[in-house]
Amino acid sequence: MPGLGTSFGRGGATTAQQDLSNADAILIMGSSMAENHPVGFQWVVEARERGAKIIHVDPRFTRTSAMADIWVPLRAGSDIIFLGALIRYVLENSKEFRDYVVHYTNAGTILREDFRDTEDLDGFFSGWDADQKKYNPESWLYKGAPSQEKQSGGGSVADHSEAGGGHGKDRGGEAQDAGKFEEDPTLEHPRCVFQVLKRHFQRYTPEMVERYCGVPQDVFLKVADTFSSASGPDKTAAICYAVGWTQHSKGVQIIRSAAILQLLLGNIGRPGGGILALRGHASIQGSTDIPTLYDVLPGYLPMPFFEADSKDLKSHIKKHSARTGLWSAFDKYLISLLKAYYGDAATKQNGYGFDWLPRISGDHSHFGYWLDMKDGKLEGLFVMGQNPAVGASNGRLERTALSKLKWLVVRDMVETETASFWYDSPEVVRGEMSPESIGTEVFLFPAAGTAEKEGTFTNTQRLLQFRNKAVEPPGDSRSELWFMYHLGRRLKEKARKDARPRNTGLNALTWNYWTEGPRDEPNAEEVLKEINGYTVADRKQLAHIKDLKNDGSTACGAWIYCGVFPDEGKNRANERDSRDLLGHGWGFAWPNDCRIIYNRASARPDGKPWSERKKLVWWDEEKKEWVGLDNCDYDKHTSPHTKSNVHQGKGVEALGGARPFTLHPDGVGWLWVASGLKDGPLPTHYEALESIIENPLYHQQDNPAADKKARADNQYATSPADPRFPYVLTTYRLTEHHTAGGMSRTLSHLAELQPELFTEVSPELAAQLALQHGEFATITTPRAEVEARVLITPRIRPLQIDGKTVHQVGLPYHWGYRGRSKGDVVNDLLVISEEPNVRIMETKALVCNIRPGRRTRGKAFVNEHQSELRKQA
Amino acid sequence: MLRDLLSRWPLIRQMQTGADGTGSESMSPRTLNLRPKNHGADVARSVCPYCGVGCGQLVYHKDGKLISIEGDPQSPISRGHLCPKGADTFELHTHRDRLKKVKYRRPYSRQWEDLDLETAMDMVADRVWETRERTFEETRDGQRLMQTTGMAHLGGATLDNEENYLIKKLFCAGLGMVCISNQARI
Amino acid sequence: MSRDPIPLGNVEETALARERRLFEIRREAEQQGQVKSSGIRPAGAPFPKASPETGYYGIPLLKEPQWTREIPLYFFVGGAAGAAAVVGAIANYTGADQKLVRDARWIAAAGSVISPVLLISDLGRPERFLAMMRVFKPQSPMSVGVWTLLGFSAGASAAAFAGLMRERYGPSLPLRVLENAGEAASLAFGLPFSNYTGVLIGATAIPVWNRNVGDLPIHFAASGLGAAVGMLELMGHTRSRALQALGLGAAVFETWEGVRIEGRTHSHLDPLKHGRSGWITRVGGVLSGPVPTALRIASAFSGRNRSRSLRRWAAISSIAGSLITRYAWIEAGHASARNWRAPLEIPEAQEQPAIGSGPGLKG
Amino acid sequence: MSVTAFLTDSTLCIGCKACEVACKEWNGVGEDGLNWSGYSYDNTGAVGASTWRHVKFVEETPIAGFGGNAAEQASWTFSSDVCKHCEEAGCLEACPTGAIVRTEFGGVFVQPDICNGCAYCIVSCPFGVVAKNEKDGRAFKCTFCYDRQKVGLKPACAQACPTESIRFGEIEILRAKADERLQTLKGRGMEDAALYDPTHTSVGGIHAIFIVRGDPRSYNLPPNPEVPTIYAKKGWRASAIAAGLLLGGTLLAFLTDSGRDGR
Repeated sequence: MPGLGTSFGRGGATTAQQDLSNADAILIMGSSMAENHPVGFQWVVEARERGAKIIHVDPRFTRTSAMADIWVPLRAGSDIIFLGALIRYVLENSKEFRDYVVHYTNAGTILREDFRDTEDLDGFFSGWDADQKKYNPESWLYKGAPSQEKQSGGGSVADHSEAGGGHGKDRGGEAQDAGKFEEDPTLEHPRCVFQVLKRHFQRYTPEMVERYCGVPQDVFLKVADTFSSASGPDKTAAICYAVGWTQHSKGVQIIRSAAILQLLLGNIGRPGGGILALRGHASIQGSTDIPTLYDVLPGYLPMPFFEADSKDLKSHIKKHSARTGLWSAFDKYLISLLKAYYGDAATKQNGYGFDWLPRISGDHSHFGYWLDMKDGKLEGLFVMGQNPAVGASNGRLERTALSKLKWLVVRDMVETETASFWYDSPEVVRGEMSPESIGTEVFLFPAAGTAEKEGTFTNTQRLLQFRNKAVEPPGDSRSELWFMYHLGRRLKEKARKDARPRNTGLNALTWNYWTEGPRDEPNAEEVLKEINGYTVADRKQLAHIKDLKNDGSTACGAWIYCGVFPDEGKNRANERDSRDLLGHGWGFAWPNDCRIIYNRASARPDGKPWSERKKLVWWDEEKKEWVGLDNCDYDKHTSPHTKSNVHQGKGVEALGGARPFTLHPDGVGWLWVASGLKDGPLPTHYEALESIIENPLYHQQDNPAADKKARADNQYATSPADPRFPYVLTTYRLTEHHTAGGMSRTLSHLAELQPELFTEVSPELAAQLALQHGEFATITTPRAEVEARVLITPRIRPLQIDGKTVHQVGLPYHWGYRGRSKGDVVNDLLVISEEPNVRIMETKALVCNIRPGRRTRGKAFVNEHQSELRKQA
Repeated sequence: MLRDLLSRWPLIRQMQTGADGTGSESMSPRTLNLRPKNHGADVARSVCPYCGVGCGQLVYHKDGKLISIEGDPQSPISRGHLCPKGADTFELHTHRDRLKKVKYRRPYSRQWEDLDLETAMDMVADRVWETRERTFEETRDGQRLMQTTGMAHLGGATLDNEENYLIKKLFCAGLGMVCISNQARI
Repeated sequence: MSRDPIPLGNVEETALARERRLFEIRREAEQQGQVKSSGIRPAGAPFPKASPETGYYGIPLLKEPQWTREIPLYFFVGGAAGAAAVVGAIANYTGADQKLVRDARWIAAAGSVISPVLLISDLGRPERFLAMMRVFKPQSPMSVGVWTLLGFSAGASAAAFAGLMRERYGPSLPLRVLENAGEAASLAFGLPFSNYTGVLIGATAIPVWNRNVGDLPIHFAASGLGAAVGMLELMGHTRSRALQALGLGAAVFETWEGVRIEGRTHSHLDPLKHGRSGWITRVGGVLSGPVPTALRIASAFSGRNRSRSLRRWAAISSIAGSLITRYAWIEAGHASARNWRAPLEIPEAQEQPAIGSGPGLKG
Repeated sequence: MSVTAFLTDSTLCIGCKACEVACKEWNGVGEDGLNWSGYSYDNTGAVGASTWRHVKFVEETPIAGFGGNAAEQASWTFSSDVCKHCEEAGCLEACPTGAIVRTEFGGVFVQPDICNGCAYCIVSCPFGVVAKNEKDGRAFKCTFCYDRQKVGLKPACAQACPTESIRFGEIEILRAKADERLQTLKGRGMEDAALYDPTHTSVGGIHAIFIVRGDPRSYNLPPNPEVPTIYAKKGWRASAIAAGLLLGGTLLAFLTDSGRDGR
């Protein structure tokens, strides 16, 4: 999560769900928490019952709104205007938590003269390269910070690489040497971050909000006052978001806006504060921590890029380690990982096998390689526990691409649409493809369920929880652990006698996991132990990140998880003895079992709590250590009075005793992200890639750094205001179903609760188009058309945008062509697009058309669709 | 014999006690000995596979069979509660449409065939190896590349950390695959 | 170079006021399906709604009776058999024609055999009927009824059996004892058996039934008597003045009952007057009330042969009426259960509120 | 054995339907069928043989700036319905087989091994709760998780409910809590909050009480539910009169009928 990562240092929720009950106000935006995280929502309800005000900002009145005190309907995709206006409100009315801002953020840091704001350049920050369509962030750096080029010996660092997926930045702050930067504690200097911020958000006024978000001014002011006055030394307010924020062409910057707001109000690292990123899957957090992503290694260590500056271990370390802060130990994290990967074969001489790692050379993300697949450049694909045929944007393209593969391996508990695309996908039904014409060889493996295997999930609050196995999986079902282990065994066997360079790594790969039972199931705890890390010499488990070494004497699969298995037989992820609200004694939260991270900020610079009511950790003069209600996310014994020496010093020690954001080279929260983001140091409003209006702020319509991937089979509506698609389309989940439905449409007790695809429209739109309640309507985008039952409801409302009425159409996306309850694939409507930092698609704000009646069928659709495409081309 | 036969007749019990036939006198032996279905079953502590909240689950099982799955009251996050999806985890594991055998589809074929698990594993290993052989690039214009873009992985975010670790380790650090992705973004 | 937004006016107007107006317009639209004031008109409106005016989307609170067709038939048979037993016994005690006594007994006996058969076929399996004998619950009309049925069956069949034996093999003490006891029992149980089904449906949550619980038993008794008399007459007893008198009495009462139902205006009586159930009720009422009354009076003033045929027609009419009436009441029960307004005490609205537009819940 | 009850508080209910599913999972209840209703998010309609817990969805036009927890108006409310386990239970009194019993916890329990499908309980329930299983003809409804209660466990629905809008406990304590809750809500300006617990009618109170905002009739909660047994007395009186008339009439008819068929 670069949004959180660049602002605070770590790409994870800053707080725990239970801690929401301590909040004085909770802003839920870009999420329908009650619907998609019902059990987590109990803590919001608890806060509400204790008197906290719950604010829900959402285009629709959802089950979350039904629990909130304030509901704000806004135009999908206008989030940054709304949040920007909140930031402006705080700044204009001096509502910021001054002491916090001065000491714990980079508000006072002076910026370079040559920086130019989007306000000056009509939608671009300085450094935009129109030809390469990317930023050179040099001018965003702190004044006095050494030039990135010089520092890292060539190759732009700040934007990492055009190929970068950006997850590497989750650690926040590129190899950024804060250098000899200047600070103005009065925050008066015209070029200090605080003043730049003020100027940047100057135009985000309540009028603006009313006009372009469709939120009446009095309603906006009610929100602004409620939220800002619930913050301060003895009050805290929290923000919850989910994919309603992330799945935009500017998702990271929306989250950045929230981060800025929370830093200004002093709500980070404090009880009842923070930003809670709500994950939609059991282990989304875990899947980026220990990534199955192309651009990062476990622990957010960046993958080597096919670039001069990271040709060997030395240059890679030079490029990515920082002088100060926790990233000064980058080499320890990386070398320990290589030792875990390549074992004894990894030596100082061969750079611990760094050279055996593949280099990435382009956009290898889901959409990146999927388009290559469509163009026939891929031979094989593994799909494990995912269902792109109905679960991913532009399903039509996703499915046709599958037919271009030589072989496809699908692992799931049921036969998914992805496995069956070759005989029952809409394309086959419509006669566009036929099994006879599809040469893809398909292997469908039955997968074990969660109760049938052991292992850890990392939940939405960075908490590792170990699952114990109850029963054996039925028939030939196996865990992915089993599959990977035994596949690896076979492949290593093939490579054994083959000494070509390509096989050196494979041969060196440590793969001696012991298996148990009649089915030779690998032991998950063994793997978890490797992830935790151990000493190479005597294979003792490591207890703390501080124990990691850069001399190859330690191995560690994921440095951030170090401490989860501190001792032989001590699996902290499997601890089930909760002692307090934050759940200490139950599972293990990374890092170092801190439940609320950056919690050093819950105490004043002098180490005393900001207030009795909001105390979390504090400095104990007698014990000479940090004590409190949580493990301190700081060196336990570093006194608050320790002087900082960020200008010359080295390592985390240089931060001294009062810089809580220890991953940042300057140890403070970043209102301003000098490096690490590809689309600007500050969030600024752009319209969605498909929008019904012009960008009110700039001539630059949408995020210039976003990758549209526009092509004949991935068409966009003309933006702004395509007359063919006059309505705003937003997609979402329902409580009763799970994502694309693979785990819910197949179950009788869930399918019957929401048995059919429906579309939610306002009575006004229904009146206009004569849509009949309960009858069918067809929703169209340049990609596809789907039919759905009409649910006319006042919970969807037309908005007044810039003087004209804007209608929004809501569509849940759970259905597909298999399972007990079937329905059209809503994701077919979506366009494949990539947010620049994390390459996520835009699903929450698009344009569409809707008409009464059912969609066209069979060949007719194909012809119509093709002519439709021609019309656009 | 006849006596205790009669004594089991609620009508007789009614006559003896003068009860109106709505109480225990009308209860059948089954009702009187009623016990919860998970009574005396083994329990495994687990975590809900659906969203990211991470609710604790108690998985009751007996003789290798699942009996019921409900919330774990000790969990500091969920306090024993579950949402409709979590509450349906038992059906998720036991419903009729669940796969139990490997299914295999030949190129251009119209139907599935069953395949033995070990055979399938061998075949997949062969496919991977062949594709890797064909598409691996050790260097590109003189510089080290060590990658193959000939095959890709897309993983769900309902996989365990340990599983993801082995996927990344084998596919990336072992085979040189770079096209590795999953649902998780930000 | 960047565009400045033009500030908008009238911020004074509060969201609440603004929203309330929209709310009123929408509300009106939902109620009437159109709005007088200029505003929006939702397509397909009025669409389903849960409100104090429309209940919960007009989904009926009460469940409809789940009985099979056998049950109203059982009501009819039981009613006739019970009444026949009474007629038979009284006829015997008053020394009336023995053939009449015997025929009445046979009707009763037949009914006492058919009744359990009908109940079992409703339950599905014979052993299920045995469960009825687990307990005796005076507070449950069905429990009382079952035990009454058992007593009646025993009595009626014993009397008929003994009577038959006597005629075949001549009188004997045990036979006489059995016969008299049986007859006494069939009389004692026949009296409640002929009308308890009125209590059975009267003491339920179905409005149209429980609102008429005070009438139902008498109504059913009269109807049963009419049927019993009719059967006897069809068995040739078209000269008996007693039967004529009883038949007339029953018919007159049924007429009066019909008048009462038609005469009162109460929403709970609607199922007896409107719709399908209403028509069945009317047909049943006319056949068991006015028609036999008229025929019987006519028969009293006409010659022997003509009088007989008139009485036969009256008999047929009463029997048919009695049967149809039982079906009518069950049918009315269904209609009454479907009326979502009754239990919620929501008065009939002028304009039809939005119920079940849209697919609604099938099955 | 304490008398237990449900307190279902719709001001805490998020309409997630966990109760519906948890109930079905625990009790092995079958499916309802896939019928999209168009009644807000409610596709199961009402409690019945295959739905023992049922969440109702009541929509009101939302007001920008006011969430469902605002005093001004509850814009979208959810209420989880269930068998009321009446103090005076119609089904219990009506059942001729003794299949329906009152448990030591005060719940009303249908013994599936006894029920013979006479269906009399179905027309005797003033709340339309008991229903017939089409497959085997027997009557089914919420068991109050009698099996779980026997070993001191909460009913499955109360266990699952994420926001504890379904509370389970001793009835007197819950009634007190309910009054307390009402005061709190009124204190927040929610004048429309009401407790549904018909103690004023012959039902004599229920073991599943509800807190709702607005008119209970919007949730299909009858204002004056009556237990059918109150009609029985009147019925039997009429029955006696009928018997009397029948007996008297017949006697009269035959005694006055001097002519023995004119012979």
